[in-house]
Amino acid sequence: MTVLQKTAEPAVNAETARSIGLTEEEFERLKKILGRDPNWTELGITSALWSEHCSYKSSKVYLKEFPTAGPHVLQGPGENAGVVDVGHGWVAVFKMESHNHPSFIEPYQGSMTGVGGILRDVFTMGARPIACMDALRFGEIDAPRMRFLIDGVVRGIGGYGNCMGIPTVGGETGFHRCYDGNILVNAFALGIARHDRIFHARASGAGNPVLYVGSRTGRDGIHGATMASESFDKESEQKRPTVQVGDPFTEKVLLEACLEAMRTGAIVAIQDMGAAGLTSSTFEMAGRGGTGLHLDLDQVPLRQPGLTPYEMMLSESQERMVLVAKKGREEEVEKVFRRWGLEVADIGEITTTGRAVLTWHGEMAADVPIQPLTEEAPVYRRPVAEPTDLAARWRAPEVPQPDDPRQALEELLATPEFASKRWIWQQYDHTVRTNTVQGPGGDAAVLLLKGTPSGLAMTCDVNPVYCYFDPRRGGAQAVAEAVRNLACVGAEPVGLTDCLNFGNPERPEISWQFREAVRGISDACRALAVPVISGNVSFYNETEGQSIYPTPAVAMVGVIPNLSNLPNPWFQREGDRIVLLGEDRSEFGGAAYLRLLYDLEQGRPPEVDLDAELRLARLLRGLVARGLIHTAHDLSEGGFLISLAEACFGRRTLGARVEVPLAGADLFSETQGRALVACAPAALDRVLQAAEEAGVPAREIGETGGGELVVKSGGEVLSAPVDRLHEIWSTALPKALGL
Amino acid sequence: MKARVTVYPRREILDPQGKAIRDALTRVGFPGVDDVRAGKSFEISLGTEDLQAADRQLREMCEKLLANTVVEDYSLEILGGAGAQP
Amino acid sequence: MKARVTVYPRREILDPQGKAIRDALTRVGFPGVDDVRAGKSFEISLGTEDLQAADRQLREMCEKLLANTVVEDYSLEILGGAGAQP
Amino acid sequence: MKCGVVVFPGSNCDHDVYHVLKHVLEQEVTFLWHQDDSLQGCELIVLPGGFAYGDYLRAGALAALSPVMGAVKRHAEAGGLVLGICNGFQVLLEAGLLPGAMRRNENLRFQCLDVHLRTERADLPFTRRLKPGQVLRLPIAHAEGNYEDSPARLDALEANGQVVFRYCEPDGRITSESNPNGAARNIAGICNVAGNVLGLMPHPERCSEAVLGNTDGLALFASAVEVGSRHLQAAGAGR
Ligand SMILES: Nc1ncnc2c1ncn2[C@@H]1O[C@H](COP(=O)(O)OP(=O)(O)O)[C@@H](O)[C@H]1O
Ligand SMILES: [Mg+2]
Repeated sequence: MTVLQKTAEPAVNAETARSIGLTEEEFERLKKILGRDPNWTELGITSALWSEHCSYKSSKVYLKEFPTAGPHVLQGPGENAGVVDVGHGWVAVFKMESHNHPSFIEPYQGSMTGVGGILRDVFTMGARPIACMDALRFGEIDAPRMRFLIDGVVRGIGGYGNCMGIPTVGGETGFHRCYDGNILVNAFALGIARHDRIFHARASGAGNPVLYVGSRTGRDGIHGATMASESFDKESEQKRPTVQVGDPFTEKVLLEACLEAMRTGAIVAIQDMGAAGLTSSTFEMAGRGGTGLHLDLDQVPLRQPGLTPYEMMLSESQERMVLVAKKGREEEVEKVFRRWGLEVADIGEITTTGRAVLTWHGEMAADVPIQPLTEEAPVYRRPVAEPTDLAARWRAPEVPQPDDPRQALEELLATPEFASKRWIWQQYDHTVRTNTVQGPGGDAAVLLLKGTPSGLAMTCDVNPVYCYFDPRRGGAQAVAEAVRNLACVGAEPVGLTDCLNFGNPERPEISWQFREAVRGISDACRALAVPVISGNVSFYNETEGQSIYPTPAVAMVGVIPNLSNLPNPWFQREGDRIVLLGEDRSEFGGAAYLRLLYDLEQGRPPEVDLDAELRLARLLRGLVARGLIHTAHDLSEGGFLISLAEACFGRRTLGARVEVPLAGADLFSETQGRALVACAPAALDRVLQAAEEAGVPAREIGETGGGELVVKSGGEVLSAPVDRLHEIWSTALPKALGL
Repeated sequence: MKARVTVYPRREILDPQGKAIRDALTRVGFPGVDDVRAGKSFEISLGTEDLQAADRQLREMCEKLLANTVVEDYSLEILGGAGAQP
Repeated sequence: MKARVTVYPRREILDPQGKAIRDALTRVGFPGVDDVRAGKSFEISLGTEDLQAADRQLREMCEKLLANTVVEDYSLEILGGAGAQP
Repeated sequence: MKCGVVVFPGSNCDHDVYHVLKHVLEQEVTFLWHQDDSLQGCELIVLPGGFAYGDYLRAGALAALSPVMGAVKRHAEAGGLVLGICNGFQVLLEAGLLPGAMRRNENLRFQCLDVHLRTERADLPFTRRLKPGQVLRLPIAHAEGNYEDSPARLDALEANGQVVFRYCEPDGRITSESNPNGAARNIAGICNVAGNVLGLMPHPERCSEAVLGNTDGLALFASAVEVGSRHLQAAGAGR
């Protein structure tokens, strides 16, 4: 068998293999699989498929620990996105994915194409996307380059979702110097579909045509998947031409055309071209289905002439899809795409050989077996080592008392970390599609499930400082906080997706962080009965050897059976009674109070009592279902006083007077498993009784009303006009950005 | 001194706007148009009359602000005293 | 034949983008800049080599599509055979 | 009343408008494809929000040239009702059905928030259910809503009573703080001289159901539907 090796292409040897990301052993493994030397195209294909990004080779062994089954799960990890039943014949399809490296190089296009990619993952499954969220991590905000990145990322996320007409209803934004050289941009998308209308990316049926639809293929983003699997250094600068440009308009048209084409019944399988473009899409489809594949590369629509097979197979041009149609019914499918002004090309067919055969200009451009490159890609159990200074990291911090709690509160509210994120989400269309009952700004976003009494709730959470000091606790805490946020709107969790952002897994400490974080997430998912249905791993988040803090972002989706009693995260009415739920302790490991006011990061993060979290979540859901509360807001970063202040910042600000057994620094303790609720005086007894029955400590601490926030603990602790606090909080972010 | 800075998406990079405009022109009756590239144009009044200084300043402006050199190329032009713009 | 069309907001109309750029330039250290106007530039490959025909076509494109003459002015330029863009 | 919602490639509020007309107001509604030049006998035509043709070049510019706009023009000239919302308003401007032009928001950013509108004309087919001076709260979501025209033409617009909505404070005062995008004279919505064509930047369809917490937008659709039904009754009675 002779395959084409063009003279203009680099010679194939261990060294050139390494230059595109394959290790020597991997190169040998490939030669063994082929029984000969690969040509350059085959080498490129393999390097992409075996990149960390596509193969999950360093993470696979741990990801297996996730609980992935549950009564609602229709599709767990392994497809483009996970699928859960949300009742009334509907399913929710969702996933989260990172676009960190591209966004650091070019924030606008990088974040745009991140949103574009995750949306394709969702609509490829046959679901109409109805919501997006974005989890962002930036470095110190005063650096000009960081401001440029923040501005570009926010514009990009908005630019894509706004044009597509999909509301961005929530997210989170954090700032820490560990992201100075490596920001994180994680995009989440959720779609809905009827139960029996789900599509898969599993090829079948010898002789069925392989169709290419969407934008033409250019030279953009060649080897993006490999780039996402490397750390940053000066060389990355030179890889700039790999930047991909997003075209949300084409994607919008592609979305409509795909959903319409799916209704013809003539589509067997469909897959978007994401990382590693044509390679991963066709190989993964065939790999899952156990089929072979013949591609005629002369048929691939090109944006400019002269692309080589290597370039065609590795280009990451955006807004493209591959689908397998039923033989003889191509016309029906093609007609739909043409009507929407999109190009369709018949680029090959499904075979039974189990091989991918690529022809070009009448010659063989590549001929490789599929499964050994996909399902049987290398898997590594990398060395793991606990950090040697763990005991020192866990030493309990010395906690200074604030001179003036009011001043401490005001200072915290003015940090980018706690400041209102309105400046960000006001640039996102969050009301399009007329489903948004509660948009950004609360604990969880709430969407209508039109035609039913129910709603969908979603939230995204993680505390990287906790994860750095104790990745297992940090992982569990992220899940627990997400459950709590959902419970505050009365939602029962049905599944989660994650985006695990870590440093270089070849370093034993990073692998340890990863293993522990996955364990923590798994512990909490088991205890709280939340299956993991999809996710994404992003390694090599390092610059010049400086790793980010482990950041396993978690996005969770829940169902609210009935929207008629939905509480608010803010105080609604004067004279409502405020009840604090959960147990107060003095816990400051990794706490924001120490970090932001005293520049001190120290100690083991707060304990996560999963049983207590479960009891609290059940209680909150019960209170919402019975319509007993007007307000529910959980306590998280910053503790009691921050949450209390936030609850005063509704569309109309409203004060509160409370008396608590907390004083000084303890007002900012980050003990988990707590929430604030407010109810009409007449409902107070029932709220307290429900708490007692649920086994959740509860005490009435005061009432809402007036224009002041007054906290007493024996004597007066602080008193501040709410409008002033609100002013500080709401203007801090644009101020910090120099706007 | 007045100058014009023109910024275009790099050749090898997708230009969705140019493509959309070309398609629209074809649709409304200009079938001969086979390529459109869409860029930005800035007319800048500089506080200097020194050609070299102007050139240096303009380049710096482009690198810093006017162009995103990751995805765009720029070109410079000094306009005749009166300003070439109609 | 290749042509360049440049479209600018009309003089009498406020140009928020130009103003924002001028402010930004001043902030990052170009105090001498006293006016910036932000416009659009299109490079168009026409299917004709006839100068007059090209001019007619371009004018029509501008009136119909490329410029909104309520708030914008346009100007035309035929580019040398090689295309003047770098 | 038979209503038509125009679908351009890139329209993304088409389903939202359809939903309000069909499920909230229980009217007959159909989608109209941008390449057709027939309106299928619809009496009310809505150009919905979105990014028609990607809004490349200028918002609404490419859409204004599509075949369906020829039919919409004829419909408008014959006195038929046309409502352009957000991107639909931009299309109406570009198509010359309404005067003026849109520029990018003054702060050059996409803005999604609730604004207040003062009703300047309550006698139009679209506003008859409102009271003069009535203040509405409606969401906006756009990057190009900065309405502009020459001072002389703006004066004419005012003199003709073509300004229908202005951005205002909750109590109805017209201030520059309440203007979210820099629009000339706080203009949020205008009509043609005859009053049968209305364009506005805010999205009434996003606040037309109690479950979304705000129903201030419903009056616009309900007014138009009421006018339409009277037409029908009148026509029926005449026969
Ligand atoms: N990047 C973002 N995009 C959209 N919404 C955001 C973003 N960042 C923060 N938000 C919103 O701001 C609110 C506060 O976020 P956060 O403090 O993380 O909430 P919580 O502590 O309840 O998890 C949330 O409603 C969230 O959706
Ligand atoms: Mg919360």
